[in-house]
Amino acid sequence: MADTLVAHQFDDMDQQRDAASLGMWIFLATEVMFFGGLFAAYAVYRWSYPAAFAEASHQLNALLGAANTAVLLTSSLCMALAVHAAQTGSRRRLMLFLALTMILGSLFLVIKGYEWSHEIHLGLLPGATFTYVSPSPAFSATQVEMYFMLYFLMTGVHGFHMIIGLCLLMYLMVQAFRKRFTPDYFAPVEVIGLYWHFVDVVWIFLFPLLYLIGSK
Amino acid sequence: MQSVSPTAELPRTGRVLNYLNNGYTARSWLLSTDHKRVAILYLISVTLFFFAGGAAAVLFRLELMTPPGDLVQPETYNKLFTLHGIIMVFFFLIPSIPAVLGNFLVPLMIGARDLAFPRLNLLSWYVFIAGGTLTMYAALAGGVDTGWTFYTPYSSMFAKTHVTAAALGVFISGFSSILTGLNFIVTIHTMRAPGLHWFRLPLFIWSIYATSLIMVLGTPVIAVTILLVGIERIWRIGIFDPSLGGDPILFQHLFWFYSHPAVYIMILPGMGVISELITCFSRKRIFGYSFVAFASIAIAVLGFLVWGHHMFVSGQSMYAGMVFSFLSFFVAVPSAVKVFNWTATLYRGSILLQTPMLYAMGFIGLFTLGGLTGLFLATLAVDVHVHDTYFVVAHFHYIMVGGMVMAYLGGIHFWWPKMTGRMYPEWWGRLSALIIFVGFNLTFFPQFILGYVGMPRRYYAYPDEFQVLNVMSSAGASILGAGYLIPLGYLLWSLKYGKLVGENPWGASGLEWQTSSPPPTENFSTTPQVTQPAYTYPHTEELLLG
Amino acid sequence: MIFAQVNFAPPQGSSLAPELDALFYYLCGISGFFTLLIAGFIFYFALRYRRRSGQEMAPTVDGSLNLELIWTFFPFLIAMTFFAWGARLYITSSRVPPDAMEIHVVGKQWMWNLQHPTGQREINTLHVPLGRPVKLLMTSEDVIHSFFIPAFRVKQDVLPGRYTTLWFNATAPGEYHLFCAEYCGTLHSGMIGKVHVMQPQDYEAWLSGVDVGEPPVSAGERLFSRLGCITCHGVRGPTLAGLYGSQVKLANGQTVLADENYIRESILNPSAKIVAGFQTVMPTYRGQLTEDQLIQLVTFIKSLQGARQQ
Amino acid sequence: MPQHILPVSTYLLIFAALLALLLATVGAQYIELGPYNILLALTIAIFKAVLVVLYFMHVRFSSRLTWIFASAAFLWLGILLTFVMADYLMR
Ligand code: HEA
Ligand code: HEA
Ligand code: HEC
Ligand code: CUA
Ligand SMILES: [Cu+2]
Repeated sequence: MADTLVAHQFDDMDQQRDAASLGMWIFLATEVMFFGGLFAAYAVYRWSYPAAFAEASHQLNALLGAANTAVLLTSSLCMALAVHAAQTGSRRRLMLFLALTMILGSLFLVIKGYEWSHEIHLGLLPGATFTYVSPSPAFSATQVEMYFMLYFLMTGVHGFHMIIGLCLLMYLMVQAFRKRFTPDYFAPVEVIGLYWHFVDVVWIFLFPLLYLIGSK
Repeated sequence: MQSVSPTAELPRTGRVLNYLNNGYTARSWLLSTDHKRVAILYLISVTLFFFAGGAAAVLFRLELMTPPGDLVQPETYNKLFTLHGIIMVFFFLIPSIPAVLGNFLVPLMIGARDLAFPRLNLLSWYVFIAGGTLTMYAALAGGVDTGWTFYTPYSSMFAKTHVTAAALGVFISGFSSILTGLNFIVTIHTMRAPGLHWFRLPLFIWSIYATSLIMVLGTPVIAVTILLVGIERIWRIGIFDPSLGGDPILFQHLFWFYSHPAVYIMILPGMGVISELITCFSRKRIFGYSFVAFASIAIAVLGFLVWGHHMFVSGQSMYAGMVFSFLSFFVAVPSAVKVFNWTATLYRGSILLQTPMLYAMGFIGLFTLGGLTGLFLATLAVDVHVHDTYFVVAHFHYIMVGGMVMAYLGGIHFWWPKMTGRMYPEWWGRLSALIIFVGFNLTFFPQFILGYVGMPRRYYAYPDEFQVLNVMSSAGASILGAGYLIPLGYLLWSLKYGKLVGENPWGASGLEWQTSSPPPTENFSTTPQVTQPAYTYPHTEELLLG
Repeated sequence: MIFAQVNFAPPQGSSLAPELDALFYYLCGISGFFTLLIAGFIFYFALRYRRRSGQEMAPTVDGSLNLELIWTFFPFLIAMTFFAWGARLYITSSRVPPDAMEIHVVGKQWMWNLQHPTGQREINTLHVPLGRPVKLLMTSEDVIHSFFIPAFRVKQDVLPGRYTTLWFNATAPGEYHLFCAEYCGTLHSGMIGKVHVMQPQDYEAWLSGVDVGEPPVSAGERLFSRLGCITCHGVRGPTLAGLYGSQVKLANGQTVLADENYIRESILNPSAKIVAGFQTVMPTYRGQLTEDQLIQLVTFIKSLQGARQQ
Repeated sequence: MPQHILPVSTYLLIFAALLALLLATVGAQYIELGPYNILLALTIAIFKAVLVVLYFMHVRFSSRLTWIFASAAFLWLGILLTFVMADYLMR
């Protein structure tokens, strides 16, 4: 049975597993650099427009941001436990934790979506819909718009990754349901788990950078 | 052609199943996950792109025959060199050796049945084609006129051409590059044949590995950068345009963070090919194997620390300029190490001047000159004068055309018998190598002088005193163009009429020569065992140097 | 002979040119040496050791640590001489002499607007006196351009939203090319002009023959009162006398040099750097001033002499 | 590759640490540290990320190769940010 799971180019299961996990790590390295470009832009403009960035960040709801961080951290825990369940061959726990991970992931997106709609409602979405007027002569609305463009882009790209992650989890769920995973073969769970944690790590940085500029 | 192979034997006349005759339908090609078939798909596509880019060059070299702009409109001229640059860089040179020879050879050279992720490999070709199609659409629907560098705010706020589509094309093709690089790294790490440890690998594998590192770590940055340009362009939200609060220099940083390392994507694979050619045609081990191997890694890593040398006059901080200049000279050292080791490999070799070897020798000379003029540019005060002049144009064509394209052609000739089972006509091969060498130098050497005298690049009209050198350059370009058409002709001819060859017509070492030509779909009937270092040829004596 | 009309080097028109050429020829020499060395060896080996029979074998030469060290170290050393020499010249060519005469340059698609300190304006031509350092204070109204005078061996990108500077000391009278070197759109290659280097007395004569516009300083002074700057500065805002070239203490504890870009930023983006001891009350003037007016304001503020008090 | 199975308690411990650090991040906002606020916030974030990477992602128990690629990613990010910011800080 193990043989059918090894693709023709590989010699054995171990080689295949190593390849999958290394492949995911390299992919995550590319992801780091992808977000890296955005972080560089963020660094430059935050340094150039400190006042505008602080002011803009106060428009966000830091409490929701913090709550969302907790949600995501918990989902990461669940993912880790799902991998643990796969390792120990407990299919029911695997499915349970996958489900919990997905629920928490979706909850994150719901909260984020609520925040977004609120911010859009306040006229903070850059472009034609941007209606923010600078309250102080000291900085311009353009600079605040710059912040929000980075904000929407970074959280948007992050959210996009979450959605992909949810699809992947869904796939795992189906596979687990079909009893595809055994303590000898669960590389997909592990590899997708890596991806999920990575998305969590990105948020760990986004939260203080976007929500917590300047002290309260 | 004298018989060069001690082991050459004609294949049995009965039909042996190989990757080429294993199915003839379009489907068997377009949905094949066989790395060798994917390589052929890439071969065909990059060849098309090369001639498209070359055709643009032919047109603008014609325009540059006379000082005033009289052949095309200025806007057309700008679209031509932009198209030329974009196609040649993103759709020809970056995929050339990695995606064609790399795809074909990496599994063969390491004794594997395929790449680690064959389906991903096929996907990367489709992604590449999607990006290429979009870019060609942008070109045909009206063109792009930003230069291949897409500098902001011109590209994001001012250009009225199809920037978004072209940029999106480049963005998409970037993912193809990432997937290819990822696949190679994983394959090289996990799928080497038993006994094939790192220091027994062919140097081509080392260079492909180094290239893949750059692809994986650099390409994502250009992807976001292009994304940001697109956003600024479509929604007019400030990111790089100063009138919206942005900073155009940031764009240049992000762009060159990728694009300088990318120039090493465009040379390292060539260096790998040269190491193979030099050793095979002097029937000798490479001189200083580990130095050549580590030089590739050093170039890849150091290459990430020097991007600011494209920005000496851009308005970046003077101190940043000095740091970048200083670090640029560090990259020169591993490059020099390679050149010297290749030369030393020839010493007391058993040298045969077949076509691939001619290309290899051409490569070394032209790369040296191109690289050394790179040092002119890395020298701060000198770059202030020659930046954005034809001196720069000459520099990079020496490396990219004189270096990489030569290496690519050398590699194609060298592995042609392996890929097709047939030999190209040697006499024609040497002739065209010679024509290309002469045409190349006539095209681009005058440009060094033009640049030093002060002719800016991307000029469609120029003062009269620059004409003589420009005419020489255009004349050279037509010789060069003809030189490229000859191999196209005879290689196609050889598909049907070329002499059939055995496993190893060159008497080369390396696992790829131990399987039949063309190789069977599964590459090897039994997984090879490796017991010797790379380039082990039968030899006369041990010779010790200092 | 056709080559009689080819220039192999640009004319030497500035004090920098001979120095730069010396460096350039040094680089050519080293490069020529290495290229010929490598090419020579390749040809020699290729002929000397060419394969004479199909069975011929070569000896094994694995490498040599000594040789590797030699050809790692010496190229590095040579490269460092390139760096040192190039950096030295670069630093001198970046330091503007304090007594330089200042000419303002505003680039836009596809022309150069220049203004002399005494108010004369020119388009795509630049008249300068011989033997006197000239500083160009440059900015762009749209995209990036680059001011390039090959005969002077100087080039500097001209950016929107910022000032860049460039200086030279012309040493030979004559007429030289002026090019835009950064691609800026359709007529990039048409954004060219001439630099006329004149004897000082000819330059004076030329100046007096041209329609004198209002000198930037006085235009700036009028703007200063018309825009209401005058109502604050000295009252709620810092006095600006002696500001230019001084070190300004900021509210966040850092100090910055008050150069043209600082003054420009203070007007367009006052919150970026708050002067220590003041509030962020100054309004931004972004979008209300043309590049010309900004330059006039900056020039006026620079002209305010006096002891800096902060 | 040998399997390394962590006990569930480790995961819970790490999770608790992560939540504590989250509280620390939020709490640090109420201390006035001027420019050091951001440094503090980033340091805490790095701690959190390291915990996730080492334990949830098992890097602590993985092959050297995984270590190399995981750290290379952050090293390269560091190169990008350092050199870009260096230009702005030195202008
Ligand atoms: C394959 C492509 C490739 C490669 C490999 C290189 C290699 C190098 N490049 Fe080049 N470069 C380009 C492609 C490439 N370049 C392109 C496309 C541009 C223009 C982009 C644009 O604006 O459109 C450019 C522009 C460019 C610039 C900016 C010019 C400007 O716009 O003003 C600079 C500046 O430093 C530079 C430097 C270098 C250096 C130092 C190397 C080094 O890596 C070279 C090292 C090699 C050697 C040094 C030769 C071997 C050495 C010896 C034989 C021994 C002797 C050695 C010593 C004495 C040290 N390049
Ligand atoms: C891989 C990279 C690569 C390659 C292979 C080439 C190949 C060539 N390049 Fe390229 N070039 C670049 C990369 C490359 N270039 C880049 C990146 C730029 C900068 C662009 C920018 O500024 O944005 C540039 C810019 C550039 C310029 C400067 C334009 C300007 O600044 O105004 C010039 C000028 O001579 C030039 C010439 C040539 C020539 C003559 C060839 C020749 O080698 C081409 C030879 C090939 C052929 C001639 C094709 C043969 C086909 C036929 C003969 C069929 C002809 C068919 C018809 C005419 C219908 N190139
Ligand atoms: C409402 C009052 C006000 C007006 C009007 C005003 N300024 Fe200011 N300006 C200030 C204050 C307060 C500061 C110090 C705080 C700061 O740096 O923002 C300042 C700082 C400056 C500085 C930096 C000075 C330094 O010492 O470093 C410059 C230059 C300047 N202003 C120029 C101008 C110009 C030019 C105008 C008109 C176009 C103008 N200001 C209009 C209040 C004003
Ligand atoms: Cu202005 Cu080019
Ligand atoms: Cu470079």
